[in-house]
Amino acid sequence: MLASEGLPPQKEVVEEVQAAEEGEVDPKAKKKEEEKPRENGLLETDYAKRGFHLDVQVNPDQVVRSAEILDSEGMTMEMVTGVDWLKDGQFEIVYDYSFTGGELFRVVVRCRVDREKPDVPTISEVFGGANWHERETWELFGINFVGHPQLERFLLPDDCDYYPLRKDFKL
Amino acid sequence: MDELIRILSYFVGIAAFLGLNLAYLGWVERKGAGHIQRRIGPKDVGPYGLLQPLADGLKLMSKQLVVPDNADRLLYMSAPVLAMVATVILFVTIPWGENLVPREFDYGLIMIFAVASAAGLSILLGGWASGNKYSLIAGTRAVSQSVAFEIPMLITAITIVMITGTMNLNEIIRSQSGMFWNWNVFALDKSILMPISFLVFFVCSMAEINRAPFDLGEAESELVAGYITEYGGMGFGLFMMAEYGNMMIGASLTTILFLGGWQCPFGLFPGPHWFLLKMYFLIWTIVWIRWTYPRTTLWGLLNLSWKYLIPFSLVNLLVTALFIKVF
Amino acid sequence: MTLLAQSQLQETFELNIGPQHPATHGVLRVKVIMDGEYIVKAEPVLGYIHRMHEKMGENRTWNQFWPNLGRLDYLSAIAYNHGYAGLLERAMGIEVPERAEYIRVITVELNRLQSHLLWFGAFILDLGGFTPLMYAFDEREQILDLLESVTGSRLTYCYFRFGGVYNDVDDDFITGTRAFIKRLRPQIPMYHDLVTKNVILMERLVDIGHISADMCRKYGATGPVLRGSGVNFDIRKNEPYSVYPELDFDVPVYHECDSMARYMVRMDEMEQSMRIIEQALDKMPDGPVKAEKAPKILKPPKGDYHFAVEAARGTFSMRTVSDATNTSYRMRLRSPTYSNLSLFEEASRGMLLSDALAFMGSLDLVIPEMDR
Amino acid sequence: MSGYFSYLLNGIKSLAIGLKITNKEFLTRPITLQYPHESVKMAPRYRGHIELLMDSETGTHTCISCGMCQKGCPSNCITVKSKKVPGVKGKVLTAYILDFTTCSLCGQCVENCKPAAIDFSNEYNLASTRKEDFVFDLLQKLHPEGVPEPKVDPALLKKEQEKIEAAAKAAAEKKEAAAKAATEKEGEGGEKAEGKS
Repeated sequence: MLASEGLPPQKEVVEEVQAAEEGEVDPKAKKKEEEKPRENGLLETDYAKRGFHLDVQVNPDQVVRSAEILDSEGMTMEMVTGVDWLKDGQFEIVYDYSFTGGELFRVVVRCRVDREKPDVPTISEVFGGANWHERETWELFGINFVGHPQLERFLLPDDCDYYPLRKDFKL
Repeated sequence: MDELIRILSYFVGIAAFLGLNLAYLGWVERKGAGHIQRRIGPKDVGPYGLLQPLADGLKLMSKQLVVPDNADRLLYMSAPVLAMVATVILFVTIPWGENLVPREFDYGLIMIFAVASAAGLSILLGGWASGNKYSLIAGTRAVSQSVAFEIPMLITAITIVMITGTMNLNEIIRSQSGMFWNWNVFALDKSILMPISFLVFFVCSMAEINRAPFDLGEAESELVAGYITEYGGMGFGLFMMAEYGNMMIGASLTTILFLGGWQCPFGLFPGPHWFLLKMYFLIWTIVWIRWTYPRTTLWGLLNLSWKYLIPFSLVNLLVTALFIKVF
Repeated sequence: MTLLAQSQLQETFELNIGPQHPATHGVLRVKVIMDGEYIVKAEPVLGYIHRMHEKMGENRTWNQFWPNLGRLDYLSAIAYNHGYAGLLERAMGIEVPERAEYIRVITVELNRLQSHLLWFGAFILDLGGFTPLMYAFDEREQILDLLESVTGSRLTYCYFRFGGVYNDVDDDFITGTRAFIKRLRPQIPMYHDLVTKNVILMERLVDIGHISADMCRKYGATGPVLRGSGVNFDIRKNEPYSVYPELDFDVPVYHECDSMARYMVRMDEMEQSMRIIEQALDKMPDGPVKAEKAPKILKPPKGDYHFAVEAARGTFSMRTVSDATNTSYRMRLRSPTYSNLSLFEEASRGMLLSDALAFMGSLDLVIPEMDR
Repeated sequence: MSGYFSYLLNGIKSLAIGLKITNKEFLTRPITLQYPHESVKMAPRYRGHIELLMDSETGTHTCISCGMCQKGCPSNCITVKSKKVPGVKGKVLTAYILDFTTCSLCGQCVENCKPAAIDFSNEYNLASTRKEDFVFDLLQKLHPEGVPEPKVDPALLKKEQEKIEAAAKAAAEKKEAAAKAATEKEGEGGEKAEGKS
């Protein structure tokens, strides 16, 4: 299912990603390690089961580069969101990319940051649409997108002082 | 003494006629819109909703007149009155029948154009004095609109004056006597472009009275309600009534200039009923058009005026002059 | 007076369109800085109807999240139902009976039809034409009656279930749908005569609101907005799900990139939806409408899942992170108009106010879906 | 120049076609349904608020008070209250309270109901100015003239009474053995007896 258009970025990302020696991890091997946060690297996933083809984990400083690579390949930024891994003390920022120019190809880029200091560079300069998604993620998780032009309250009221999607925010 | 009685009776007559019309044109519009849109329109108040205007009027009158905080109080209150006054004054000049005219002016046409400009002024005033940005935009739009459309409208009116040689409205009607091909709209012997000239005039009059598709001043999906955004109660009511009044004026003027006023199409028994028939037909056309078309933009409107209406009316003027000189 | 003085000083003024405004169709606010009638900057402000559906997804069980799907995009709620059903079916590997899939497709397409019909009416209303709205509502009412007879609701559908649908369709629905399509077919040329070919409408839509394909890509715009910019992308074709691969339909694409192109895409999509419904009605097999082996207690295996469907406004995709419990660990709803509207700020620069509102109408906004 | 005139002519033609269409519609009958005076027949599957279904055999509902509807409800709008009546199998429903203000009509309760005791009603004419009017007791709605007493099965009653007596006897025996432990076990024993019956 891997489109030829999508293939080059993987390799590049792998080179960019320092954990290239991990290479393509066998999904079975991943299952065993599931308890620990995943290492940086690139996974090919079963589309029929998961809904995306490529699963990439990068360091925060590689986020912008990965966005640029995917942009040059003509991919679309579909959404940016976060996941709060309270147990690991980390936030995961998930970027969904898809290819709308031909045969569908979905890439997920993940990036983990420390929960205490959740700083991630913004990709809103590469993808304009990430502006709103990052703003929303900042608002709901408190993840700070460094360099974002407008980190202001968006969906929530101006005076709210909590991050509703954090796991330690109980209803 | 006779003169006084005449003035008084005309005043009472116009007031009654106008009041009835303004109320029931609203009903006609709502009922017509309803049927055009596959629904019924007002029906519960009275038979066929005929008492609806009364109910509307009572409701509007019972409402508090609210003046917004940053409105200019005096101008805000006077704008709807100005709109209504201008409309009522215009009725003085309309010759409903050969002898049924409140005051026959030798320069009736000029009188109408002069006073009708005040209607545009009232919109600007209402829009500006409301202290609302939507209203302000509406006011500016209304002014540029009336400036743009007054030019072709006047030029077209001038061609009629050239043909008939008078500005007396009754005289203009008299000159169209006989069968309906003597009406100015069909008078191809006077000027070959007469039907076009009629269309130009009708479109201009629609634009002048801010009716859809030229209702830029009121544009409810853009400017909420335009210049009447801040008005409630009878302030709003007066604006609405003035709109229907202007509609009547526009239709009457078109009737007088092009459709032979109170003349019968077959040259028999002329009288006010023919005038009213023609006027109501035009009013219905205006209503019909409103519920059919989307709204133009300011640019579309100015394009129409400058690219089509003004050149056409100028050409028309030249052609008419040629016809008068040659034939 | 202050107004005039202000505008003289700054030469621009700020106008708040909304949160209550006829053209925003809901509680959207657009902060506009205007220079005369020209827009210098238009910044949408969201959140007036924000309900935090994503947090609700973390607190409710998988089954309890169903009604939320009907309350996101209230105009194409069944497509959202489809997205959620597909997500969990993918995660748990549930096989859906074929009849159920056909019923899903029929109801989704009927829903898309009614959504486009309402959009059509509301869009012309934005442009100042009132009458087409009523005609569109007349047709839409028929669809709502049909959908009501099978789903029980008229607007906030909660009809799909994991592994099938809530209940089977009856013969009345099938004959009613066929009759309705027969009735709607000639209406669409009438709309084209009344509205599309109207010179006033053409003036208002042609070359207004230009969005290039690259801009769509950068902002993640999907659906008719993307197809109006000349990109042939439809989840139903490009990432086929359900029984769409077995049905023959075209994806309307227009290359003009303007409001008219988006309008035409939606009008043509209505025709295609009718085609799909007719084919699906013909092909629909008998059988169960719910997977027999569908587990009662849902605990999808650990991991994250993604599923996208083509809703009436574009790609609606759901991403969930499951920790193998009966609630989701993280539920993410990607609503199409959120991305579609995000390009408004860039695309509306320098536009006339009335054009900008027409442009906004051509994006087909549904506010509850955007705010989630 | 020809473009100028053809554009104008096409424009006028398109406007005339529009007028023709609206004129046709004006002359056709309106389709309005005068709602309060006439109303449509509701589809049988229309989802109104839920109601307890009348079982023609027993003359009352078939609810077994299992509480699955309450558990499955996403918006917590159902409260099932029941009690144990001696001589009746299972628990007896005393109140089925539906807070319709929060109901989202999703159908989870109807789906979860094993004995199919509840279903959607066809009622849509609900209007009130008070919130309290939308909190119904469905049991009261089913039996407006008063909830009938549950039918007591004499054999079951006898059995139960015997059981209770036996339990009491056993408890009394145990009480003799150890006072503290006996009191605790009495409670459990009583409950168990109820559960079994």
